[in-house]
Amino acid sequence: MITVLYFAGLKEKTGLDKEEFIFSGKTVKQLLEELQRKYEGLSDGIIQVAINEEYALPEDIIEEKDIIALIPPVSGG
Amino acid sequence: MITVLYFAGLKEKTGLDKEEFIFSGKTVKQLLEELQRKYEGLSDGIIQVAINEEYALPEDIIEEKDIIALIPPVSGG
Amino acid sequence: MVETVIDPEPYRKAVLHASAGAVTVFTGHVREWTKGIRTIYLAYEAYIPMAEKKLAQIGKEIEEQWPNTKVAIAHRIGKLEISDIAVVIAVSSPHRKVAYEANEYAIERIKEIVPIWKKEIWENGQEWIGEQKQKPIVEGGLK
Amino acid sequence: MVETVIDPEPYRKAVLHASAGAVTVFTGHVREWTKGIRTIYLAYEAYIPMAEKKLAQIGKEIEEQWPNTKVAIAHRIGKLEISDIAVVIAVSSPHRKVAYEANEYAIERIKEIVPIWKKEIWENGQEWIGEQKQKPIVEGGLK
Repeated sequence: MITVLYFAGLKEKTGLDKEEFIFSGKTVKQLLEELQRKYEGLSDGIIQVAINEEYALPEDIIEEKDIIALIPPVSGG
Repeated sequence: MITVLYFAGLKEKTGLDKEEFIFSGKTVKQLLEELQRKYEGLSDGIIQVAINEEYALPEDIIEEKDIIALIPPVSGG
Repeated sequence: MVETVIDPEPYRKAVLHASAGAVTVFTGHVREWTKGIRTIYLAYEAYIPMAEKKLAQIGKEIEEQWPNTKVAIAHRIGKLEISDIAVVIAVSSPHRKVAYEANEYAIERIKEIVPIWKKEIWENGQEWIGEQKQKPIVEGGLK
Repeated sequence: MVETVIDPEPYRKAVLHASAGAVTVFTGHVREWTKGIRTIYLAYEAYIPMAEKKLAQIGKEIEEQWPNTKVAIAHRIGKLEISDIAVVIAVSSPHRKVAYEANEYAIERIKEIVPIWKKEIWENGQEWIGEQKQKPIVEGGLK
Protein backbone atom coordinates (compact mmCIF):
# COMPACT_ATOMS: atom_id res chain seq x y z
CA MET A 1 0.00 0.00 0.00
CA ILE A 2 1.04 3.56 -0.67
CA THR A 3 -0.61 6.77 0.52
CA VAL A 4 -1.36 9.57 -1.94
CA LEU A 5 -2.06 13.09 -0.63
CA TYR A 6 -3.95 15.74 -2.60
CA PHE A 7 -3.64 19.48 -2.00
CA ALA A 8 -5.34 22.72 -3.06
CA GLY A 9 -7.12 22.41 -6.41
CA LEU A 10 -6.22 18.74 -6.72
CA LYS A 11 -8.21 18.04 -3.58
CA GLU A 12 -11.23 19.58 -5.27
CA LYS A 13 -10.64 17.70 -8.54
CA THR A 14 -10.33 14.29 -6.86
CA GLY A 15 -12.78 14.96 -4.06
CA LEU A 16 -10.19 13.48 -1.71
CA ASP A 17 -7.62 14.59 0.90
CA LYS A 18 -5.81 11.31 0.52
CA GLU A 19 -6.22 7.70 -0.50
CA GLU A 20 -4.36 4.42 -0.07
CA PHE A 21 -3.85 1.72 -2.65
CA ILE A 22 -1.41 -0.91 -3.89
CA PHE A 23 1.16 0.46 -6.29
CA SER A 24 4.81 -0.14 -5.24
CA GLY A 25 7.63 -0.95 -7.67
CA LYS A 26 6.51 1.41 -10.40
CA THR A 27 7.61 4.97 -11.22
CA VAL A 28 6.27 8.39 -10.33
CA LYS A 29 5.42 8.90 -14.01
CA GLN A 30 3.38 5.69 -14.05
CA LEU A 31 1.50 6.75 -10.92
CA LEU A 32 0.65 10.13 -12.44
CA GLU A 33 -0.58 8.48 -15.63
CA GLU A 34 -2.77 6.12 -13.65
CA LEU A 35 -4.25 8.94 -11.55
CA GLN A 36 -4.83 11.10 -14.61
CA ARG A 37 -6.89 8.29 -16.14
CA LYS A 38 -8.83 7.92 -12.87
CA TYR A 39 -9.56 11.63 -12.22
CA GLU A 40 -10.82 13.87 -14.96
CA GLY A 41 -9.08 17.26 -15.09
CA LEU A 42 -6.05 16.10 -13.10
CA SER A 43 -3.85 16.50 -16.18
CA ASP A 44 -4.84 20.13 -16.83
CA GLY A 45 -2.05 21.69 -14.80
CA ILE A 46 1.57 21.05 -13.92
CA ILE A 47 1.91 18.65 -11.01
CA GLN A 48 5.04 17.96 -9.02
CA VAL A 49 5.34 14.87 -6.88
CA ALA A 50 6.96 14.44 -3.49
CA ILE A 51 7.92 11.07 -2.04
CA ASN A 52 8.16 11.12 1.76
CA GLU A 53 8.33 14.95 1.82
CA GLU A 54 11.04 15.34 -0.83
CA TYR A 55 10.53 16.32 -4.46
CA ALA A 56 10.82 13.32 -6.78
CA LEU A 57 11.67 12.85 -10.46
CA PRO A 58 9.34 11.13 -12.96
CA GLU A 59 11.60 8.07 -13.13
CA ASP A 60 11.94 7.61 -9.34
CA ILE A 61 10.57 4.28 -8.10
CA ILE A 62 7.78 4.29 -5.54
CA GLU A 63 8.27 1.82 -2.71
CA GLU A 64 5.84 0.08 -0.38
CA LYS A 65 4.57 2.40 2.41
CA ASP A 66 5.76 5.56 0.63
CA ILE A 67 3.77 8.73 1.21
CA ILE A 68 3.24 10.44 -2.11
CA ALA A 69 2.11 14.06 -2.34
CA LEU A 70 0.70 15.53 -5.54
CA ILE A 71 1.81 19.14 -5.52
CA PRO A 72 0.15 21.68 -7.78
CA PRO A 73 2.08 24.93 -8.47
CA VAL A 74 2.86 26.46 -5.09
CA SER A 75 1.72 29.98 -4.21
CA GLY A 76 3.01 30.74 -0.73
CA GLY A 77 4.32 34.08 0.43
CA MET B 1 25.92 88.81 11.79
CA ILE B 2 25.88 85.21 10.67
CA THR B 3 25.75 82.09 12.81
CA VAL B 4 28.17 79.23 12.17
CA LEU B 5 27.43 75.78 13.60
CA TYR B 6 30.07 73.09 14.17
CA PHE B 7 29.34 69.37 14.39
CA ALA B 8 31.09 66.14 15.32
CA GLY B 9 34.88 66.37 14.92
CA LEU B 10 34.71 70.02 13.87
CA LYS B 11 33.22 70.85 17.25
CA GLU B 12 36.29 69.31 18.87
CA LYS B 13 38.69 71.08 16.50
CA THR B 14 37.18 74.53 17.06
CA GLY B 15 36.23 73.99 20.67
CA LEU B 16 32.83 75.51 19.77
CA ASP B 17 29.23 74.44 19.14
CA LYS B 18 28.59 77.67 17.31
CA GLU B 19 29.73 81.25 16.96
CA GLU B 20 28.38 84.49 15.53
CA PHE B 21 30.28 87.10 13.58
CA ILE B 22 30.01 89.64 10.77
CA PHE B 23 30.52 88.11 7.34
CA SER B 24 27.62 88.67 4.90
CA GLY B 25 28.08 89.35 1.18
CA LYS B 26 30.93 86.92 0.64
CA THR B 27 30.95 83.32 -0.60
CA VAL B 28 30.90 79.96 1.13
CA LYS B 29 34.41 79.36 -0.19
CA GLN B 30 35.63 82.62 1.35
CA LEU B 31 34.08 81.70 4.70
CA LEU B 32 35.75 78.30 4.69
CA GLU B 33 39.11 79.85 3.87
CA GLU B 34 38.73 82.33 6.69
CA LEU B 35 37.76 79.62 9.20
CA GLN B 36 40.60 77.39 8.07
CA ARG B 37 43.05 80.17 8.82
CA LYS B 38 41.44 80.68 12.21
CA TYR B 39 41.24 77.04 13.33
CA GLU B 40 44.18 74.72 12.92
CA GLY B 41 43.25 71.30 11.54
CA LEU B 42 39.94 72.46 10.08
CA SER B 43 41.27 71.93 6.57
CA ASP B 44 42.30 68.31 7.15
CA GLY B 45 39.05 66.76 5.99
CA ILE B 46 36.32 67.30 3.47
CA ILE B 47 33.73 69.80 4.73
CA GLN B 48 30.33 70.48 3.22
CA VAL B 49 28.44 73.63 4.05
CA ALA B 50 24.73 74.14 4.59
CA ILE B 51 23.05 77.52 4.47
CA ASN B 52 19.78 77.62 6.39
CA GLU B 53 19.56 73.78 6.42
CA GLU B 54 20.23 73.22 2.71
CA TYR B 55 23.52 72.13 1.16
CA ALA B 56 25.32 75.05 -0.49
CA LEU B 57 27.90 75.38 -3.26
CA PRO B 58 31.32 77.06 -2.78
CA GLU B 59 30.24 80.07 -4.86
CA ASP B 60 26.92 80.65 -3.04
CA ILE B 61 26.70 84.03 -1.34
CA ILE B 62 26.16 84.19 2.41
CA GLU B 63 23.56 86.74 3.49
CA GLU B 64 23.02 88.61 6.74
CA LYS B 65 21.37 86.38 9.44
CA ASP B 66 22.13 83.15 7.57
CA ILE B 67 22.71 80.06 9.66
CA ILE B 68 25.73 78.25 8.29
CA ALA B 69 26.50 74.65 9.24
CA LEU B 70 29.91 73.11 8.67
CA ILE B 71 29.21 69.47 7.89
CA PRO B 72 31.99 66.88 8.08
CA PRO B 73 31.41 63.60 6.22
CA VAL B 74 28.14 62.15 7.53
CA SER B 75 28.00 58.69 9.09
CA GLY B 76 24.39 58.00 9.99
CA GLY B 77 22.62 54.67 9.68
CA MET C 1 4.06 27.16 9.99
CA VAL C 2 1.56 28.93 12.22
CA GLU C 3 -2.21 29.17 12.29
CA THR C 4 -2.50 32.37 14.29
CA VAL C 5 -1.69 36.07 13.83
CA ILE C 6 1.99 36.70 13.12
CA ASP C 7 3.81 39.30 15.22
CA PRO C 8 7.08 40.10 13.36
CA GLU C 9 8.99 41.39 16.38
CA PRO C 10 9.97 38.00 17.89
CA TYR C 11 11.45 36.98 14.52
CA ARG C 12 13.59 40.11 14.38
CA LYS C 13 14.79 39.43 17.91
CA ALA C 14 15.51 35.78 17.12
CA VAL C 15 18.12 36.74 14.50
CA LEU C 16 19.71 39.59 16.45
CA HIS C 17 23.13 39.11 18.00
CA ALA C 18 26.18 41.22 18.89
CA SER C 19 27.73 40.99 15.40
CA ALA C 20 24.51 41.80 13.55
CA GLY C 21 24.74 45.32 12.15
CA ALA C 22 21.69 45.02 9.90
CA VAL C 23 18.36 43.25 10.16
CA THR C 24 15.72 43.12 7.43
CA VAL C 25 12.22 41.96 8.27
CA PHE C 26 9.99 41.29 5.30
CA THR C 27 6.26 40.82 5.83
CA GLY C 28 3.94 39.69 3.05
CA HIS C 29 0.42 41.00 3.53
CA VAL C 30 -2.99 40.19 2.09
CA ARG C 31 -3.66 42.87 -0.54
CA GLU C 32 -7.19 44.05 -1.15
CA TRP C 33 -6.82 44.75 -4.87
CA THR C 34 -5.00 42.58 -7.42
CA LYS C 35 -5.24 43.64 -11.05
CA GLY C 36 -8.55 45.38 -10.46
CA ILE C 37 -10.14 42.45 -8.62
CA ARG C 38 -11.13 42.90 -4.99
CA THR C 39 -10.12 40.17 -2.58
CA ILE C 40 -12.45 39.47 0.34
CA TYR C 41 -10.09 37.12 2.12
CA LEU C 42 -7.46 34.46 1.46
CA ALA C 43 -7.21 30.84 2.48
CA TYR C 44 -3.76 29.28 2.74
CA GLU C 45 -3.23 25.54 2.81
CA ALA C 46 0.06 23.70 3.24
CA TYR C 47 1.60 20.27 3.25
CA ILE C 48 2.80 21.13 6.73
CA PRO C 49 5.63 18.67 7.46
CA MET C 50 7.18 19.16 4.03
CA ALA C 51 6.68 22.95 4.16
CA GLU C 52 8.53 23.07 7.47
CA LYS C 53 11.38 21.02 6.01
CA LYS C 54 11.60 23.32 3.02
CA LEU C 55 11.57 26.49 5.13
CA ALA C 56 14.40 25.04 7.22
CA GLN C 57 16.25 24.17 4.00
CA ILE C 58 15.95 27.77 2.78
CA GLY C 59 17.33 29.04 6.08
CA LYS C 60 20.26 26.65 5.72
CA GLU C 61 20.87 27.66 2.09
CA ILE C 62 21.12 31.30 3.17
CA GLU C 63 23.38 30.68 6.13
CA GLU C 64 25.73 28.72 3.82
CA GLN C 65 25.62 31.17 0.91
CA TRP C 66 26.05 34.28 3.08
CA PRO C 67 28.27 33.56 6.10
CA ASN C 68 27.39 35.17 9.44
CA THR C 69 23.73 35.60 8.57
CA LYS C 70 20.89 34.33 10.74
CA VAL C 71 17.41 33.62 9.38
CA ALA C 72 13.94 33.16 10.87
CA ILE C 73 10.87 32.47 8.73
CA ALA C 74 7.22 31.79 9.49
CA HIS C 75 4.23 31.29 7.22
CA ARG C 76 0.62 31.42 8.33
CA ILE C 77 -2.09 29.11 7.03
CA GLY C 78 -5.87 29.19 7.31
CA LYS C 79 -8.13 32.15 6.65
CA LEU C 80 -6.44 35.56 6.36
CA GLU C 81 -8.10 38.97 6.13
CA ILE C 82 -6.91 42.08 4.27
CA SER C 83 -3.55 43.36 5.65
CA ASP C 84 -2.93 40.21 7.69
CA ILE C 85 0.64 38.93 7.56
CA ALA C 86 0.96 35.73 5.53
CA VAL C 87 4.72 35.40 5.78
CA VAL C 88 7.53 36.93 7.84
CA ILE C 89 11.22 36.65 6.97
CA ALA C 90 13.90 38.06 9.29
CA VAL C 91 17.55 38.08 8.25
CA SER C 92 20.47 39.50 10.20
CA SER C 93 23.92 40.13 8.83
CA PRO C 94 27.01 42.09 9.85
CA HIS C 95 26.45 44.39 6.84
CA ARG C 96 23.31 45.75 5.23
CA LYS C 97 23.71 44.66 1.60
CA VAL C 98 23.57 40.99 2.48
CA ALA C 99 20.58 41.50 4.78
CA TYR C 100 18.56 42.75 1.79
CA GLU C 101 19.88 40.19 -0.71
CA ALA C 102 19.44 37.17 1.51
CA ASN C 103 15.95 38.25 2.56
CA GLU C 104 14.83 38.63 -1.06
CA TYR C 105 16.38 35.26 -1.85
CA ALA C 106 14.25 33.72 0.92
CA ILE C 107 10.92 34.98 -0.43
CA GLU C 108 11.82 33.93 -3.99
CA ARG C 109 12.69 30.43 -2.77
CA ILE C 110 9.50 30.21 -0.71
CA LYS C 111 7.53 30.92 -3.86
CA GLU C 112 9.45 28.21 -5.71
CA ILE C 113 9.74 25.23 -3.41
CA VAL C 114 7.57 25.44 -0.30
CA PRO C 115 4.31 23.47 -0.62
CA ILE C 116 1.89 26.20 0.38
CA TRP C 117 -1.15 27.21 -1.64
CA LYS C 118 -3.18 30.37 -1.66
CA LYS C 119 -6.85 30.57 -2.58
CA GLU C 120 -8.22 34.02 -3.30
CA ILE C 121 -11.85 34.57 -2.44
CA TRP C 122 -13.40 37.47 -4.34
CA GLU C 123 -16.89 38.92 -4.31
CA ASN C 124 -17.86 36.80 -7.31
CA GLY C 125 -15.69 33.71 -7.10
CA GLN C 126 -12.54 32.06 -5.88
CA GLU C 127 -9.43 30.42 -7.26
CA TRP C 128 -6.29 28.57 -6.21
CA ILE C 129 -3.55 30.92 -7.27
CA GLY C 130 -0.64 28.77 -8.41
CA GLU C 131 -2.81 26.88 -10.90
CA GLN C 132 -4.23 30.11 -12.26
CA LYS C 133 -0.68 31.04 -13.32
CA GLN C 134 -0.36 27.88 -15.37
CA LYS C 135 -3.71 28.33 -17.08
CA PRO C 136 -4.35 32.04 -17.51
CA ILE C 137 -8.02 32.71 -18.16
CA VAL C 138 -7.26 35.29 -20.85
CA GLU C 139 -4.85 33.11 -22.84
CA GLY C 140 -5.82 29.47 -22.65
CA GLY C 141 -9.48 29.58 -21.69
CA LEU C 142 -8.88 26.29 -19.89
CA LYS C 143 -10.39 27.26 -16.57
CA MET D 1 14.97 61.96 14.96
CA VAL D 2 14.48 60.33 18.35
CA GLU D 3 16.53 60.17 21.51
CA THR D 4 14.97 57.06 23.01
CA VAL D 5 14.85 53.32 22.21
CA ILE D 6 13.36 52.59 18.77
CA ASP D 7 10.56 50.03 18.54
CA PRO D 8 10.26 49.10 14.83
CA GLU D 9 6.66 47.89 14.98
CA PRO D 10 4.92 51.30 14.88
CA TYR D 11 6.91 52.16 11.75
CA ARG D 12 5.76 48.98 10.00
CA LYS D 13 2.18 49.78 10.96
CA ALA D 14 2.51 53.38 9.78
CA VAL D 15 3.21 52.28 6.20
CA LEU D 16 0.66 49.47 6.08
CA HIS D 17 -2.56 49.94 4.09
CA ALA D 18 -5.03 47.81 2.14
CA SER D 19 -3.00 47.88 -1.10
CA ALA D 20 0.31 47.06 0.56
CA GLY D 21 1.29 43.50 -0.29
CA ALA D 22 4.86 43.77 0.98
CA VAL D 23 6.54 45.62 3.82
CA THR D 24 10.28 45.69 4.48
CA VAL D 25 11.57 46.95 7.80
CA PHE D 26 15.29 47.56 7.98
CA THR D 27 16.94 48.12 11.33
CA GLY D 28 20.56 49.19 11.66
CA HIS D 29 22.12 47.98 14.90
CA VAL D 30 25.22 48.80 16.88
CA ARG D 31 27.71 46.05 16.07
CA GLU D 32 30.17 44.91 18.71
CA TRP D 33 33.03 44.05 16.35
CA THR D 34 34.17 46.09 13.33
CA LYS D 35 37.29 44.90 11.55
CA GLY D 36 38.61 43.26 14.69
CA ILE D 37 38.03 46.29 16.92
CA ARG D 38 35.58 45.99 19.77
CA THR D 39 33.07 48.80 20.17
CA ILE D 40 31.96 49.64 23.72
CA TYR D 41 29.21 52.02 22.66
CA LEU D 42 28.34 54.60 20.01
CA ALA D 43 27.42 58.25 20.25
CA TYR D 44 25.30 59.75 17.47
CA GLU D 45 25.03 63.47 16.94
CA ALA D 46 22.86 65.26 14.38
CA TYR D 47 22.04 68.66 13.00
CA ILE D 48 18.48 67.88 13.97
CA PRO D 49 16.33 70.31 11.94
CA MET D 50 18.30 69.67 8.75
CA ALA D 51 18.42 65.90 9.38
CA GLU D 52 14.64 65.86 9.70
CA LYS D 53 14.29 67.78 6.45
CA LYS D 54 16.62 65.39 4.68
CA LEU D 55 14.83 62.29 6.01
CA ALA D 56 11.54 63.75 4.77
CA GLN D 57 13.18 64.48 1.41
CA ILE D 58 14.31 60.84 1.11
CA GLY D 59 10.78 59.66 1.85
CA LYS D 60 9.47 61.96 -0.87
CA GLU D 61 12.13 60.83 -3.37
CA ILE D 62 11.04 57.23 -2.83
CA GLU D 63 7.33 57.90 -3.08
CA GLU D 64 7.96 59.72 -6.38
CA GLN D 65 10.39 57.18 -7.82
CA TRP D 66 8.29 54.14 -6.86
CA PRO D 67 4.56 54.94 -7.03
CA ASN D 68 2.25 53.47 -4.37
CA THR D 69 5.00 53.10 -1.82
CA LYS D 70 4.83 54.49 1.71
CA VAL D 71 7.91 55.22 3.80
CA ALA D 72 8.62 55.79 7.49
CA ILE D 73 12.12 56.47 8.81
CA ALA D 74 13.55 57.25 12.24
CA HIS D 75 17.10 57.74 13.44
CA ARG D 76 18.20 57.72 17.04
CA ILE D 77 20.83 60.03 18.48
CA GLY D 78 22.71 60.04 21.78
CA LYS D 79 24.46 57.10 23.39
CA LEU D 80 23.69 53.65 21.96
CA GLU D 81 24.75 50.28 23.34
CA ILE D 82 25.58 47.08 21.41
CA SER D 83 22.54 45.76 19.45
CA ASP D 84 20.56 48.98 19.96
CA ILE D 85 18.68 50.18 16.87
CA ALA D 86 20.25 53.29 15.35
CA VAL D 87 17.94 53.56 12.38
CA VAL D 88 14.63 52.04 11.26
CA ILE D 89 13.30 52.22 7.70
CA ALA D 90 9.85 50.85 6.84
CA VAL D 91 8.68 50.72 3.23
CA SER D 92 5.40 49.32 1.95
CA SER D 93 4.60 48.55 -1.65
CA PRO D 94 1.99 46.58 -3.56
CA HIS D 95 4.75 44.17 -4.69
CA ARG D 96 7.81 42.83 -2.94
CA LYS D 97 10.62 43.75 -5.34
CA VAL D 98 10.05 47.47 -4.88
CA ALA D 99 9.80 47.11 -1.10
CA TYR D 100 13.38 45.78 -1.04
CA GLU D 101 14.76 48.21 -3.63
CA ALA D 102 13.23 51.33 -2.14
CA ASN D 103 14.28 50.36 1.38
CA GLU D 104 17.90 49.87 0.31
CA TYR D 105 17.77 53.18 -1.54
CA ALA D 106 16.68 54.87 1.70
CA ILE D 107 19.64 53.63 3.76
CA GLU D 108 22.10 54.52 1.00
CA ARG D 109 20.67 58.05 0.81
CA ILE D 110 20.76 58.42 4.60
CA LYS D 111 24.46 57.63 4.51
CA GLU D 112 24.97 60.23 1.78
CA ILE D 113 22.94 63.28 2.71
CA VAL D 114 21.58 63.23 6.26
CA PRO D 115 23.69 65.26 8.69
CA ILE D 116 24.17 62.62 11.36
CA TRP D 117 27.53 61.59 12.78
CA LYS D 118 28.61 58.48 14.58
CA LYS D 119 31.42 58.33 17.10
CA GLU D 120 32.72 54.88 17.97
CA ILE D 121 34.01 54.45 21.48
CA TRP D 122 36.39 51.51 21.82
CA GLU D 123 38.30 50.11 24.77
CA ASN D 124 41.37 52.15 23.83
CA GLY D 125 40.04 55.21 22.03
CA GLN D 126 37.30 56.85 20.05
CA GLU D 127 36.73 58.38 16.64
CA TRP D 128 34.14 60.19 14.55
CA ILE D 129 33.45 57.74 11.77
CA GLY D 130 32.80 59.78 8.65
CA GLU D 131 36.08 61.64 8.97
CA GLN D 132 37.98 58.42 9.49
CA LYS D 133 36.80 57.37 6.00
CA GLN D 134 38.23 60.51 4.47
CA LYS D 135 41.52 60.21 6.30
CA PRO D 136 42.30 56.54 6.78
CA ILE D 137 44.88 56.10 9.53
CA VAL D 138 46.82 53.56 7.50
CA GLU D 139 47.17 55.73 4.40
CA GLY D 140 47.42 59.36 5.38
CA GLY D 141 48.54 59.29 8.97
CA LEU D 142 46.67 62.58 9.41
CA LYS D 143 44.72 61.60 12.51
